[in-house]
Amino acid sequence: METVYLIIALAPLVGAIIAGLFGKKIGKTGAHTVTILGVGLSFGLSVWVFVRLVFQGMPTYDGNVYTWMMAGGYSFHIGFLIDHLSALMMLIVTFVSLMVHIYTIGYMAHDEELWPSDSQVRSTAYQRFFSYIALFTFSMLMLVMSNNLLQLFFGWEAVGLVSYLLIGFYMNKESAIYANLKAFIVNRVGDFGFLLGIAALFAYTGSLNYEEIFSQTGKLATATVMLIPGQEWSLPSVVAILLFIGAMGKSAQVPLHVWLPDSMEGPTPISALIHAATMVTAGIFMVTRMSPIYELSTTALSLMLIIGSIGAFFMGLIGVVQNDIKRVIAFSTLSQLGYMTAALGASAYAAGMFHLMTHAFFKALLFLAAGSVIMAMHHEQDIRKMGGLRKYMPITYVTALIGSLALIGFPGTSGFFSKDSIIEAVELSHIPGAHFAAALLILGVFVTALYTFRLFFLVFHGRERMDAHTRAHLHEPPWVVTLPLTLLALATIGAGGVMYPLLFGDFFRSIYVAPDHNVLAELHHHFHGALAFLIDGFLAPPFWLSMAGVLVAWDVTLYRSKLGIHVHSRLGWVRTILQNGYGFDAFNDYVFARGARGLGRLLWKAGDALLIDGLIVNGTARVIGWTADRLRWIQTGYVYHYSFAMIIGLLVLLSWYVLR
Amino acid sequence: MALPLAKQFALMVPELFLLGMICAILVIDVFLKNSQRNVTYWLSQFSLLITGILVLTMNPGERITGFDGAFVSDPFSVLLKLFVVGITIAVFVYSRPYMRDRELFRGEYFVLGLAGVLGMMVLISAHSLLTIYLGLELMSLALYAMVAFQRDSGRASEAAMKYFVLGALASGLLLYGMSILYGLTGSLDITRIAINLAHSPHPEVAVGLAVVFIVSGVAFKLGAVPFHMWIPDVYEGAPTSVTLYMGSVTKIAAFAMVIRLLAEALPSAHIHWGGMLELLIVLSLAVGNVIAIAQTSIKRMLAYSTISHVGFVFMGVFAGTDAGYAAATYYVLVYALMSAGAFGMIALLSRKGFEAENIEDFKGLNQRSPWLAFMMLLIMFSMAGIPPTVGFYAKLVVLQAVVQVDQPWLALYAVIMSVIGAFYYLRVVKFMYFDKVEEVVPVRLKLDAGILMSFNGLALLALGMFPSVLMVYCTAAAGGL
Amino acid sequence: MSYLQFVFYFFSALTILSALGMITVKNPVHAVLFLVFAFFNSAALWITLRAEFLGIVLVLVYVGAVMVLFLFVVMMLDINIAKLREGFVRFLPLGVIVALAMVVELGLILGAKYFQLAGHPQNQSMLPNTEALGNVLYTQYVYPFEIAAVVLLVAIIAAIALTLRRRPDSKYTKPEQQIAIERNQRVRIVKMSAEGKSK
Amino acid sequence: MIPLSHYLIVAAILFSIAVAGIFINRKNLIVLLMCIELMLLAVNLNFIAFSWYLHDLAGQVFVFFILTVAAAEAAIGLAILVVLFRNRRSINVIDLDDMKG
Repeated sequence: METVYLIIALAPLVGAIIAGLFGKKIGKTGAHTVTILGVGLSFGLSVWVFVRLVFQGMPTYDGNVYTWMMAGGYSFHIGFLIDHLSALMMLIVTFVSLMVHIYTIGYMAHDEELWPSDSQVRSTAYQRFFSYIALFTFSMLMLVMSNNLLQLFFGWEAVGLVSYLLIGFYMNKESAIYANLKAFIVNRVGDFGFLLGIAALFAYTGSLNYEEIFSQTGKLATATVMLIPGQEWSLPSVVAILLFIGAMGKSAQVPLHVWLPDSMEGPTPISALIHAATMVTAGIFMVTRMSPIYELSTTALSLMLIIGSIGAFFMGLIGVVQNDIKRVIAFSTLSQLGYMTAALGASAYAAGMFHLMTHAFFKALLFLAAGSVIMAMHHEQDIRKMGGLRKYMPITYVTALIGSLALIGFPGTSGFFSKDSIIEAVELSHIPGAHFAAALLILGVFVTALYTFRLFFLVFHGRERMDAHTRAHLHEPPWVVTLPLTLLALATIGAGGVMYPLLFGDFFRSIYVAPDHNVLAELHHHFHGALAFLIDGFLAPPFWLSMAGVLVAWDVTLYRSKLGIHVHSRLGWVRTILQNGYGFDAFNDYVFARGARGLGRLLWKAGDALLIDGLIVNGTARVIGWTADRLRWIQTGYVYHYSFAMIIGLLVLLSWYVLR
Repeated sequence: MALPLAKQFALMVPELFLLGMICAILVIDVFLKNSQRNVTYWLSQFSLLITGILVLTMNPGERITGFDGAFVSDPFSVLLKLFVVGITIAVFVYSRPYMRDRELFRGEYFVLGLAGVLGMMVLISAHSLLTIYLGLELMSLALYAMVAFQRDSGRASEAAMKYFVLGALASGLLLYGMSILYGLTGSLDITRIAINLAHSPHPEVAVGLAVVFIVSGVAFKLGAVPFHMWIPDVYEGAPTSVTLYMGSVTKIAAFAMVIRLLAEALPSAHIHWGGMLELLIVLSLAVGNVIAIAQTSIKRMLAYSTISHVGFVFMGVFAGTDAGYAAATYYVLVYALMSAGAFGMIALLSRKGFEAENIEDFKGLNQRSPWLAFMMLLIMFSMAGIPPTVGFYAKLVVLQAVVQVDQPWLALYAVIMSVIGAFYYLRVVKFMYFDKVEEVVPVRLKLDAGILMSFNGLALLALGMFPSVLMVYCTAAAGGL
Repeated sequence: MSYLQFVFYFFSALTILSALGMITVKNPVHAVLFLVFAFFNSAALWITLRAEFLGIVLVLVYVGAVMVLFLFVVMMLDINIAKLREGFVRFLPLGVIVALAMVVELGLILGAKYFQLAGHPQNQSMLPNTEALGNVLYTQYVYPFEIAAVVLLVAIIAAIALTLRRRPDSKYTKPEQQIAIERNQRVRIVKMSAEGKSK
Repeated sequence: MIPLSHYLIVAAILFSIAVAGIFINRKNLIVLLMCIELMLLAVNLNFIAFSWYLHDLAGQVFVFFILTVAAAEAAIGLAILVVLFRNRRSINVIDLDDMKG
């Protein structure tokens, strides 16, 4: 089996290397063939592993394949832990990735047109893109298949790297470079916490292997750490919060969420794969993986609950006022990630993972549909300039409808099952902050429906607001685009009902939930089969709230489209606040960015002057540079000074160590 | 104990072979015309290659001493000899075009170079004070002559003179220490000295006296502050091909001397030399890293960087544990690789009538040759200790060894100093990648040198990713001391 | 004071004085001569320690060859002596202080009781010093002996490589060509009509 | 009898004189080379004295090799000196400052 796992992880890497290094030689067709073959192989094997593991009862695999280094009694390995959790993640990652690969053939076909004609990288942009997404798949697989924190961290950084490369894919666009930088810096903040958390765990348990760490939870539970003299803090809380800070960066939780909307600068398939379906859920996955640690700290759980629910509600609100099709979906992603985090906070890890899976399908679907629209609209992304596309793009229309229904949790779709179970789990939770969180999550349902269908109606229904030239060229994209849409739509409908059982029982054996936190078990008591759940769903408040949301959306966009303007003028300030994203960006700009820029300029000047002409102007570097210049004088060039230094050194050693 | 004489000679077959080849090359070279000098070159490379193979095949796999304890063959010596021979091959490859352009491509250069290698091998296998001294002198004499080899260069002869005077002074200090050690223990044999010091009481002060002089002597050869002053001047003044030679392989041999003298002969005096090394480490890290920042000549910059790396090597020795010796061995081997690459790059970029010795000469290297620029990037990253290059791992194991003997402050200090040091390495990278040159002179690169440089650079990356490949041998070497 | 003690102090004093002389005199030729003198005296000191062979080697080989080489170089290089001595006095105090500090520290250690071992050495072997050395040199110390040979070889190569200069413009005769000369290459018999007698 | 330490102290004095000579002398490189010879002489005296008082021949053997090496060293040192003089027309120590900093 070890070989199979290695093939799963390495097949995309091989594809990436071939496409990246020999892109010019093998051409476009060669590049996408080789990467799709690689990812396809991984997907096939992942399905096989999943089936063997889940349905045929193959035991969990936990083993090391290579000893990376042995140092001072500690050893660091590269190894795989393949249980239900990672098998599910592998399935999601390879499936969505495969869909995106196929889709990209169509989406990027005419990508050169977006590059300036004198750009050097223009000719290989297509191959480069395929190389990147295959590389991403490899990194993500390493992340989820890892059996230790070091390898997880490696994958974590590697997916981050690919993400930055892709956000800044159009390197001649200034906004892309800015977004790229923003994502980089914000993620560094998160990674810093993450690294500290790993280091703390390593310091206390002496290992980075999950198995070995979790075997010491008993010891960890009572351990305390003194960060500030006189203040003893519970070690599990410190570790859990530090690790969660890492998750906040990667999974874009408030307040480290600011990079995600801007990351939409990258090509749309990337938004689907990396910034919606897989990479951003790495934080959720990591917390789930570390559940035995999180269960030791109510503080950390409570924090996650509150941060998650705040994100779920307030980020959704921002989505209501966005006009860029991709940004609306991006804020929706933030909101949904909030739901997942809240589920984790309520100890409903399985529900979080379930929502992660369904979200991966329907959000990828929505993004790809949006991409299809963008393609048809000649890279116009403003929804106010769309409308009535239903006629021209029937397949996109139907699949987008399925995706939207799933997103708002319409009973029967996969989103319904996962989101409803999260809401109910949070309602049942006793962790501090649960009531607050539950209220926000339920209100969030209304907001979700509002922004989703506002987008949907504006794009596909109503008056055709595009110019004549665009309208003349509107058509359904080629099959490489519609095939992934269809497949994802099928997954979106089917996944909910089929996979529902994984919520309960011991599907995720590696997840540990403390008995008094186990809300899902409680939920299980109320559960009488999927059908009953479905019927209940029609009667529950979330359904009515979402229907109200759809109605309002219909009302303001189609029925009384003037009303929108009216409301805008009355409640302009609300809109301003929302459009500015509660001022997070402005705040960051003023405090961090400007402060950091100031600091950066200081260091830059020092560094630059030092780097460029060897003279030092500013800051610490100046002191060092000054010292360096002074110390240089010692080196006079005279032999007698040199020998004098040697003899003085000798005398000092002699006097100090011998005659003391 | 005493092996038959034939078996004793069998231990040193590689050295004997090399000596035979030196004599043969010396004679053959006389009959060659200037245009046939390549024959000498290939003969030298062939000798080194066979010597390396002999070292491998004659490896006893255990610790055996011969010639009344004057010669030892152990895993440590085999590992170090292999690196010395291998890196010397690379050094000769890198320096061939450079020497040819400057009319230095003469038989004596290779004879002296090979004699130096012989000296290093003797030094690495030395197991008595006498053979340590003779090996050291054999190596140093060849080096003095090589530095002065560019006879019409004032700077080269100035560098040679400085090196010679200070080197002889250091030899004198070392000898004085050896004489005191001999007086205390009544033996020249390393093992007997160690046993004698450990088992019969000796006045602390007298042992300390011997240790001070010995530490001064070895500190000079490696180049630790305040015995470092020769390094920048000699590195700068010597022809780059010689700097390349003395900057890489001789450090390995000098390190072997440190291990033989301090770790093997004087383990019981660790209390003395530990403290002294600490002082040298603190000074070396500071002086090396700080002064390097103010340099404009890349040869001088690398010379100061050598000093700071020596600080790290000494940190491993300072720990005084097997893990520490293994870490120091690892570090010095990696350092030799890096420094061969860095100086080799300078030699390769130089042309007839042009020395690429200023940092500015690396401007826009990425435009001229992206691949070489990438190799230099790897080398600079490795020297700065940036993961995933091996330099990072080398620093890590050394720091770990120091932390394990309860010296976290020293480790912290070293980390801060290497952060300062990262500055000037990255400056080179900045010049290569972000500065543009008006006229792009393409780099003329021989195939063999190009392949070897790629191998050299990629080895730093590969070792960084799979550090245990080499660490295993270092641990075995340190365990077999 | 016994005879041996007298010899010891006499030669020690002379050695030290000539060493001091060496580093202080102006003329480098004098300095070399002072060093030669120091070598002679220390050879005598070595003989008081029954190291006759080394003492004689020091005089014969070292003084006879190496010091003569020094003298040769000093005289070969045309050095302006007067210029060489400027600024000497300025640095003397520092040198004296450091040297004194070193002597005191070394003396404190060496003069203390640690190195008082075997106050009455007896002549352990009946073999003459030369024979005893010869016995071990080619047996026990054959390995170092070989290395020393290589060291000398390297020194020869280095010295020649550094200093040998082939002058392209130097003129010299080739004896083999001189011998192998044929008559007709050197003498040409020219027939010419006799000149008319002047009137 | 003369105590061992007397010999050692004489050697120490010679050694110190040689060391002082190296950095007092700022003008003449040849004197530097001679100081090195003097230093080796001091070391040799040490070895011979120890050899005698320890009844061990190893010290004398060591001296034998030091003399050999010192001769070789002197030859190379003088060769470098000659090369330097040809390039610079000077053996003044102070003139040796092309490289510094």
